[in-house]
Amino acid sequence: MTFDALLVLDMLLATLMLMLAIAALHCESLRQGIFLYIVFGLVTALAWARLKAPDVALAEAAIGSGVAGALLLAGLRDRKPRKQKSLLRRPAWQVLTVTYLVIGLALTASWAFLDAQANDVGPRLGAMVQAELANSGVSNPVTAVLLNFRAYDTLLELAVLLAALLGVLALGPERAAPRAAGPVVHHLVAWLTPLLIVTAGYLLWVGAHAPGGAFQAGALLAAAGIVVRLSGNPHNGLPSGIWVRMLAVAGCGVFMFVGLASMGGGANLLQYPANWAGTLILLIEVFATLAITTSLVLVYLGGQPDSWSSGRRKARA
Amino acid sequence: MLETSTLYGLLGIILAALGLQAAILQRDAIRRILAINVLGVGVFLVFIATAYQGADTPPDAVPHALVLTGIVVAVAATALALGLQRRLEILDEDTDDE
Amino acid sequence: MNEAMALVIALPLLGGLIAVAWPQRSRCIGNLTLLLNAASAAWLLALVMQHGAANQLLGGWQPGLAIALHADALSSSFLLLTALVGLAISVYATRYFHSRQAATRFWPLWLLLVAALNGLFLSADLFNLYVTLELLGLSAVALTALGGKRESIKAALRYLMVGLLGSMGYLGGVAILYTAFGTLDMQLVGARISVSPASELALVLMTAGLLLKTALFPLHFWLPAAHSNAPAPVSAALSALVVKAGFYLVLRLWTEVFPEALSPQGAMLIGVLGCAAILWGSWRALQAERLKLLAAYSTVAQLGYLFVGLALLVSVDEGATRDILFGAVVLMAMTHGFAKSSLFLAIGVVQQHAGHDRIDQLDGTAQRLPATTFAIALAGVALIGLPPSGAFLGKWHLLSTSMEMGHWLLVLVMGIGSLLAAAYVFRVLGHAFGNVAFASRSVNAATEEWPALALGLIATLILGLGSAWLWQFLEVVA
Amino acid sequence: MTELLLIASAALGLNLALSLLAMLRQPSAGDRMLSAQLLGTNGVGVMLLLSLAQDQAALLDVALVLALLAAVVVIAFTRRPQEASHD
Amino acid sequence: MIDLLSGVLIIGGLFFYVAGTIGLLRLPDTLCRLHAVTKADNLGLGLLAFGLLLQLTDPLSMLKVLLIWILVLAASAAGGQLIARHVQREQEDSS
Repeated sequence: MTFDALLVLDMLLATLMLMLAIAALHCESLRQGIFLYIVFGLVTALAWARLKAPDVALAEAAIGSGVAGALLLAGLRDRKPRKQKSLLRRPAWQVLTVTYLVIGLALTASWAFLDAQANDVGPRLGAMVQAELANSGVSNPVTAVLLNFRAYDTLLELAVLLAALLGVLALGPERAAPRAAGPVVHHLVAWLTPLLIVTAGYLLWVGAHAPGGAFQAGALLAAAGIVVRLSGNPHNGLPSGIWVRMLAVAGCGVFMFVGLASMGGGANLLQYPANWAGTLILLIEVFATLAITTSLVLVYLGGQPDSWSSGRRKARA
Repeated sequence: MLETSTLYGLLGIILAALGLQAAILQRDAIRRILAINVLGVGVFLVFIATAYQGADTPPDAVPHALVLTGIVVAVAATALALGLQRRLEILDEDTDDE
Repeated sequence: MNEAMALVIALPLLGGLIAVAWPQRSRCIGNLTLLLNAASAAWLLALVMQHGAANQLLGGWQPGLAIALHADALSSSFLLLTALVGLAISVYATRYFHSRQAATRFWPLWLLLVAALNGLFLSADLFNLYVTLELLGLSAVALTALGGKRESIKAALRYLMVGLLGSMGYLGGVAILYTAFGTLDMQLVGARISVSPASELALVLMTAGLLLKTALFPLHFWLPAAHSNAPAPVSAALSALVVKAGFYLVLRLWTEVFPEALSPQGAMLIGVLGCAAILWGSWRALQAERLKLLAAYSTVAQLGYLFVGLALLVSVDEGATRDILFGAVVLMAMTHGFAKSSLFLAIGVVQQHAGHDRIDQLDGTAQRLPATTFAIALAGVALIGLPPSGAFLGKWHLLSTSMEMGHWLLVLVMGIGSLLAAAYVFRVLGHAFGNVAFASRSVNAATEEWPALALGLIATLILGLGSAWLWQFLEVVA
Repeated sequence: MTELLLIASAALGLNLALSLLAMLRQPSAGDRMLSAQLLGTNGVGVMLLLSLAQDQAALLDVALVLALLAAVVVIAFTRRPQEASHD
Repeated sequence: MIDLLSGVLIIGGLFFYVAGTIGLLRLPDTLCRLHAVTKADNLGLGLLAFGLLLQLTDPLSMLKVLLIWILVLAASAAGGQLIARHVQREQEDSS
């Protein structure tokens, strides 16, 4: 009985995701498409929850659907009205060829996936994670993987975020801020912002033993910055000059520093001393959260704000 | 009976295919960004489906961590693409496209 | 050894971070970092030479759970290539970016790009490689966009989309592999792999994604625009290093992870595409009106040689012939890296002095910029594959193996490719040496000109003369 | 009880699909925002039910984040840029 | 007993959710829909939340559920006003 109810839910989620994806990618208006994509993110978060991946669901809700949605909406506003190039204006033969090729690829992939599933390899990495979890310094296995077992991935991921940030900053000045908002938005922002910040702090702290962590917390803090910006406030809650630049590199920098420092005494890169692991992970996560927040907020601005280069020059200008 | 992980894995493959098709065929940059993101979700779904080991066993944490990393990377790429698109929009103001 | 590997990864990354935080000093930081990076890459190479290949399990966890770094002859050779080319590009870039703003934008991204390359060459973990690929892709795109013109931004956007599709293809393959074999470590996957639909499809997806990033014909459509519209130092890095990263990965995957799953038809297909790339790229290079476009199409053609080499390599059984071919392919990749970066830097000098890079208006360049013209000539020698260069020996072995195996078509294609390359190189040189009555004084701007010259000399002389040593190194250590 | 929760969450999911259809039928800006809100509330409801059905307290946090981000998205939808808007 | 009560509450919540959606489908103009739909939805979530509260034992979780409900209430009140304002502005623009 239980299984059947679950199957109904599975089918519903699958149908919704497919319909939403098709609609988002092929509907007439781009605005509608972005809206549908945000809803697609919401349903995806439900699917992650259903598959017992609460960490991923949190990240999807906060980053994949929330921050990415805000980014896309801002990108849509940059759009000049004359350029609503509509979809699929390609010749029919192109559409058909590509579609058939992709269908062929998908069928092959399904066959290969079923074959892969049938291949019994015994215990996977998850079993190793469970076995070593006690030595990792945290009790949430996903955090253990992200910040200890596969910390190097996360280190480079912070560098990826930094590269995207630098790329956006190099493209010119930031977008104009929205005009000042009315009292309703101000009230909403006034209580939403602290709530976002508190929740972010909670997620950061809880990440050591339950779903949560630096990325989710950073995304929520960034959402707070974005909301403040949306209310028409020219400030985005970030410091200026050297401080904002330090914040942007802090995540990667502290991480690398800890990684190198732990090599003392002939250990490998990122091999934390066993009884310090928990503390070091928390330290890294705090700075990673700050860096993620800074990067996401700055990226949302769409270009380089005055506050990025040093404050003095701004006074001169 | 259809296994849960099989169901979601196949769903992921179909989503990836939808994203791929739209990424090739669509001409609009923002629409392409959406398509690549859908493609990404499809691939992530294959990972998470692989990690799922039934209702009673805890899932494999490694793919979860990989997908978290992937989500952040996808957002970074989306942001860069939107920034480039915005710059193009500004530069295009006087010249017509194509 | 652990320290050397950590240093190679940490140095450019830390340099990039400091350059972000302290933009006023980004030039010094950049040059210093690349200098130290060259030293540590040389150190790592020396260690590999002495002690053989080595693994490092990051975090000290057991194999499989930890991300493994792997340093062997192949990776340390590519690291040294990156370090030397990177150093020359840095010296050149110090003078190239005049405005302070452009400089502060260039250096951090450039250091992140070097960090990505170093990370990629050392990584032995399939998912970690995806992250390094994305870091490489995003920083390369951001650097391309520094050109600032509409064409640059447009090319950068297209480059980004193509790169993302490529890395998604790669990641899809990784997902299938993890489902089938339950691990991400390259060595472990290589040991567990069997001929099955899953591994075949993973091979196809990963290779296709990487070929898209490496721009093998017909997936090269994005390359000429991106490489020819970026600032000169960036073009050099893109053509010499970034596309090589994709090739390096295909080489590793095919020889170490997938040799079981590889079919002769697959190798054949890659060989045919490589031939098409040689012909098409050389032909378009001959027709190009701008120097940078010529260099970009020449990259398309040169990548063709590498993939022809790869196709031959995997169709030969283990043994002496295979080792020689392996060395030839690596030698050609490295020669092209040095030669193409030399060419792009020299073109940059010409462009800044003449104000354009139209080939038919280059007359008198040889008188005005003798050193740079010499660098172009040296790079040309390596691109054609004339005797003292490393490419000559590489091509020689490719040709002789093709003849032994009876692939006469390959011999023909490589012959035509070399003739076309000679034609486009001499077309440029012909114009450069063209006499003009009012030839102005000869310019001698050392920091601008010597990086290209040094790279050209490495490509033609050092790699040519030292190739025996490289073969030995690859054979003994690998 | 678990069955009830699962069936309820499936029903809510169906409701989500229906409100999506309603939105697609009337694509005026106001209705779109309205359904954004509605979809957010629906999603929060499903997440809460799943949390209890699968006995995963962490999903409550996800529901909380969803509720917060739904508010953010509604603001993002209603704000216009400084220059004349091009809707 | 508790199971029964919370079951009834949850089903009641579902009822209001569905009613809201039907309103969205059937009511004639945007402001009308806005009015009906936000009310019905909040009530739906409220009943659902109380149904769940009866099942929970952990005080922190109970607090979270309450917080979620209040949050959605407040957000939809403010959001409703924003949307109404937006609709008004659009009508002015078009007339």
